[in-house]
Amino acid sequence: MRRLSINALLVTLALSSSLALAQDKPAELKIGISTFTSGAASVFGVPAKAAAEMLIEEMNAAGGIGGVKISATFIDEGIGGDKLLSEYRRLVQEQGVKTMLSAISSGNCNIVAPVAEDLKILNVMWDCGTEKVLENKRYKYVVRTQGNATTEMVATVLYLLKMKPDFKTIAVINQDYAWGRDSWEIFINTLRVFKPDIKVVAEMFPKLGASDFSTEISRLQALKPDIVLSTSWGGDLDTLVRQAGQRGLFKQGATFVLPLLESSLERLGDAVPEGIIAGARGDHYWLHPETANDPKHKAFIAKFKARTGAYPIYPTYHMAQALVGLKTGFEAAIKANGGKWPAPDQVAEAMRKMKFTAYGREITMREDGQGLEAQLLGVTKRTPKYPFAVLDKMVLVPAELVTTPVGQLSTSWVKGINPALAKVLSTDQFKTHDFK
Amino acid sequence: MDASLIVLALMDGVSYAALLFLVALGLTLIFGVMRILNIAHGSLYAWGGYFAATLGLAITQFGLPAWLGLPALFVAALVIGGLLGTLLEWALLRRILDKDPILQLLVTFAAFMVLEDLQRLIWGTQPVFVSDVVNQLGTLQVVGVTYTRYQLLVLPAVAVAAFFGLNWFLNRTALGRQVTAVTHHREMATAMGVNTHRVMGLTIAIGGALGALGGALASPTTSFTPGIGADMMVLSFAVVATAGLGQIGGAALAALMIGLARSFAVYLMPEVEVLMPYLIMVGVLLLRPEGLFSTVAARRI
Amino acid sequence: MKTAAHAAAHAAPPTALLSTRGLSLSFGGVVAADGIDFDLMPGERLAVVGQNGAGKTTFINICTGYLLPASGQVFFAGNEVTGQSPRQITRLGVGRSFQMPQVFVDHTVRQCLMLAASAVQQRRGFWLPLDRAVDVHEVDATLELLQLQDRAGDLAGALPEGQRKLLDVAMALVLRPQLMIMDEPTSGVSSDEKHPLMAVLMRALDERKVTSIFVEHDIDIVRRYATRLAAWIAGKIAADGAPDEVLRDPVVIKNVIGE
Amino acid sequence: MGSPRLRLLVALLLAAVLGLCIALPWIKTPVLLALSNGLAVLGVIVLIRAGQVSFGHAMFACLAGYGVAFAGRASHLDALLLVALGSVGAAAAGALIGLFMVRYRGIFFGMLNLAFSMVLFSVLGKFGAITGGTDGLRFDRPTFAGQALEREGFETALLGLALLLAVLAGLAVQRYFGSVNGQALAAIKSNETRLEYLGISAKRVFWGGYVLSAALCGIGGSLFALTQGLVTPEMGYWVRSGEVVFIAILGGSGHAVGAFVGAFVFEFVKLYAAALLTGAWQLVLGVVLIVMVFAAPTGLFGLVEKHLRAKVPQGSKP
Repeated sequence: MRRLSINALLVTLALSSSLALAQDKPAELKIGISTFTSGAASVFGVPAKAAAEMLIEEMNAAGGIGGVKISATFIDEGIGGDKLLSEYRRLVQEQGVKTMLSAISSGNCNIVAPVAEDLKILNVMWDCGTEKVLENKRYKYVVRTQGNATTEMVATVLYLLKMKPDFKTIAVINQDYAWGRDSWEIFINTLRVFKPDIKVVAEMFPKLGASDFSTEISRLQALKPDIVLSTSWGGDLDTLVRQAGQRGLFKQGATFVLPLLESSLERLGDAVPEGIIAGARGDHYWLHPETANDPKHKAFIAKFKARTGAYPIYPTYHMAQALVGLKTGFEAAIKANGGKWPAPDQVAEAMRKMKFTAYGREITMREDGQGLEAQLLGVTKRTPKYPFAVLDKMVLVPAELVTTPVGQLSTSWVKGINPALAKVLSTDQFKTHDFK
Repeated sequence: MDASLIVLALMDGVSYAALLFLVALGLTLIFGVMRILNIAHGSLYAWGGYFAATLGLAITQFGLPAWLGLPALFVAALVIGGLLGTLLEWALLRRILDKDPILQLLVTFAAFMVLEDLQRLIWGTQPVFVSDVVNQLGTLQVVGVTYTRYQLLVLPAVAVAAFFGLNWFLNRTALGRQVTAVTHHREMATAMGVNTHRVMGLTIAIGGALGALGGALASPTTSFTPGIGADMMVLSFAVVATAGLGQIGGAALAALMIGLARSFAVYLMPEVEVLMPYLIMVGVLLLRPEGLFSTVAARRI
Repeated sequence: MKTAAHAAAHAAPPTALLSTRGLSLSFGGVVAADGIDFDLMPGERLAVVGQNGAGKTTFINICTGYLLPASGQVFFAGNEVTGQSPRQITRLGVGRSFQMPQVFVDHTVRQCLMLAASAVQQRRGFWLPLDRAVDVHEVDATLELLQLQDRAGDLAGALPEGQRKLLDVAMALVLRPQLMIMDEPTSGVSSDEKHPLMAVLMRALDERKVTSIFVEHDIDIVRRYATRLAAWIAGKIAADGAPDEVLRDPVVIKNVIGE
Repeated sequence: MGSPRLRLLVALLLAAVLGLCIALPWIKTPVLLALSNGLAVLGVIVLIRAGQVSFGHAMFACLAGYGVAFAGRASHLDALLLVALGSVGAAAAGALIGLFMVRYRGIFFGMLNLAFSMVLFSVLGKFGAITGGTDGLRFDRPTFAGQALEREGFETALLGLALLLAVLAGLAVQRYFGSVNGQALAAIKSNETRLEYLGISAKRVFWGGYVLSAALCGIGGSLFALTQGLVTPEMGYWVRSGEVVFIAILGGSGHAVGAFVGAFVFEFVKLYAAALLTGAWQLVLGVVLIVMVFAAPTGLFGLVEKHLRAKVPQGSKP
């Protein structure tokens, strides 16, 4: 007992910068951000980090959040889940950070979410897709400011059905890890609702980071499926697309569905042919049909390009959503708290009720902490304007249609989707925006 | 699985085995001479690939003739492999020859970690990839399936050339014989007046270049990302161990076994594809503790 | 004087401690053992001479189970031991020392002996520290017998060659063997050390009543210590008998002593 | 275990660790991870005694971890039971795999271990239905000695357990090194031929050492799993095994204490390297290791040891 009191004392000393008592505002708002700066996923982590630094500068220049400047500390998710956990706790219990943006990797989200709950600090899951984390357990302190795997996959299925209504066979080639496996499960279960007689001719799961898809490609050429799905990302996706291109796989008439292609388009340059169905993991794209000309967005794109030499990709937008969401949530909480600085649970509470807008349509948060974010999909198109493919025939699939309702499990929900939903494909909810 | 699929599996297996063999060849050669299993060899593969890509980009940027692409790959391999290899040998390996084998392994492991980060600092984290070479060479049809000439002709050709070239060098040339002598019995070779340091320097340069060549030849078809070295490392371990350390012919066969097993697995039971190299390695080692081709020499007492 | 051919007629005499019948083994083209028939009686002290490559060590390696003969049999104390492992043969009571001493270079001299002793002595629990798991008196006795007591605390690896040879024998002697086979116990030792070294070894063997075989090049030592001498030529026993007789044999003089 | 000064040092270290954990609650996690790592390192040190290094020993930590996770999910056992279960499981696996391993030495020993661990790694990742795939298995915080505790309390209890186990394991290993089998194990490194010519079965001795090392890795893995409440195939990846050997050399393989000294240094160097120069921590570790091998091949503990040994009793060798 005595130990505990000493303990408590030291904690409060350590945390004096932002006291647990929700009274006077702290000197600065310390936030911790976990992102990949090493390993294959740094493809996403590094641009997102750049975006975070950029946006935090802007926000601070504009007076920060509720008049408090933000100071961010970054953790490398590449050091592995266990070290991440240590570092995470160090930030919270030593540095007195009470707001964490974590993580990119779904595996890491699974690690940190329960810890945040135990430490009673706010954790914004800013990029990870796994729907399970919020469906299997109800959290008080954990929210997600973007869609999840279910939203992404169901939306992709609907878009596919709109673009290519009749097909009989499908083959999948996904990375062999949780995302690759889960996304396929959601995708095929959803597809079976609309096409009960769909034939899966090949399920291939080359290992994460595989460097040679030659055999898989040969097999696809031999099988000649109507649809080829791959939810791969990063170097794996690049390699797959390039090898497929070199082997003439794209010319064989199969429709490719690559839900994460948006993040590779600029890198892949002319290796991407026209006519591939591509996703953006949410409602954002630097040529967004509705916000591309919005000055705020334009400024963001220009600044980001100047800073990193590349156009923003989805992780940078997810980072933006997390930060904007955080700001909106804090301000709402401060208001609700009668102008006083809010405690993490108050912010988390506010974030569950808020609506906010980053660089796409408005995002609505649900009471389970899940964000309802529309899904942008399109078909690749080559244009003289850019040395790489862009998205055409873009559709913004409303999240409400394709997200598992609160309290239900995606695995069972997708199987129960009403086939009548296919009707919306022709409504103007599914209006296509051409590339201009 | 009908005949045509078997043909396909063979094609893919062989072209994959070719790359694997080149990397493993370097590893096993270096082990033969230095008795050190160089874990940093994986980084040589990665660096070779990255540097080749850099050269490829340069060629397009400075509008140099496109046919330079293919030779550039070899240049890249020689430069990186030679330089990095020699640097490794000079800075580390030659200084740990008489150390405990465990420490030797650890030092190369450390070198691997260092190179891994340096590579990220130099080439960043975005996937790197230059494929003009492949596109120039064009494609050909096999049982109705398109293959690139590059993977079907160039890769195996290079592997075979490397194999025979190295054998010729080791058995026919004076310098090569010295290398062989050191491989068989370092002390005796030194006693016979072979300049062991020179031989080692040479070997690791060649071995390194082979590792880098594997990477360079992979770069036109593979996106290079951080961490790509570690995977190739374990795979070439598997090849070398299966073959028996220092066994060049063995490495060729082991690489083929693993390459084919892998490609057939993709057709027959994709789930075990990743397992194949290790299953083969375990299986072989359980039956032949020293690998396929080396024999247990009874200790002279 | 009996010859190999002559001996072949008889079966192994029941009283023999070590016998071989028709031992043959060759490496590639080199014949290292060529149908060796051989009997060693208890109490004998046999010296083995022969030029390098004559097959002396191969013979020892076969008898102690390190090598498997292509054909032929080995008997120890009346039982066939052909093809048994060194471990099994050692347990039957055959001690061995090596041309290159096989000691535990990272252990102290005393630890080496205690470890050896632990192999034959009843253990009182595997968790016991080495020095409490073995009969220390036995160890110390053996140390003194081979005059190593002053080096007890040193690392075996740090010993000079002569003492390392002694330790090599000591480790085998602690096992209380009936037969001790020593492969060139005085090789690698300066000539003026040879005699004292042999003196210590032989006294030790006498004290423990151990029958012995030792390979030796130095004819003086052979004359001084051997009760019987066998001369190896090209995997055969060319001559075998009383040292003086064998040393007078012209074949031996020509091929072994080389004058 | 060694000289009175050494005992004093260990006591001081323990006190320091406890003090830190009371002062800075966040430190419990890294300390727990360091301790569980240290136990695994202890296992590897046992094999290094025999001159053998395994590049797959993380597999035993991994097996134990999954054992804990499965048991924890299926039947809500007590943390203490889970640790016991995981460790026994790992030991059993070690006993089985050891039957093959005793025939191998040097590189091939390392390689075969590597191969086994990679098979396990891939299988765990593949068959997601049972193993939870690469996301691994999460399990709820179990009771500790019958008490249902919050994270803080649970970690404190776990920390106590880990410290206790670490000390016991350290003592046990030192005792083992001094024992007949331990000395025979060390003899495998210097001269297996002589062992055979003493009538001692090198294989049996080595098997014993292998099982012990697997068990130690098992204890470490179980604690690791309980600390995270999650197990992933990564626990068994070959780089992990490499790290463990790395730590053994860093801390010094001559003495059990070295394992834990190394584990702590490693944990915190990696933590701060990752925090301060994001994306270059591998470089730092690599350089550290190279410097160690050349400057202090006996490891950190080797540096202090000579000052500690005021006449160390027989058995524990330099």
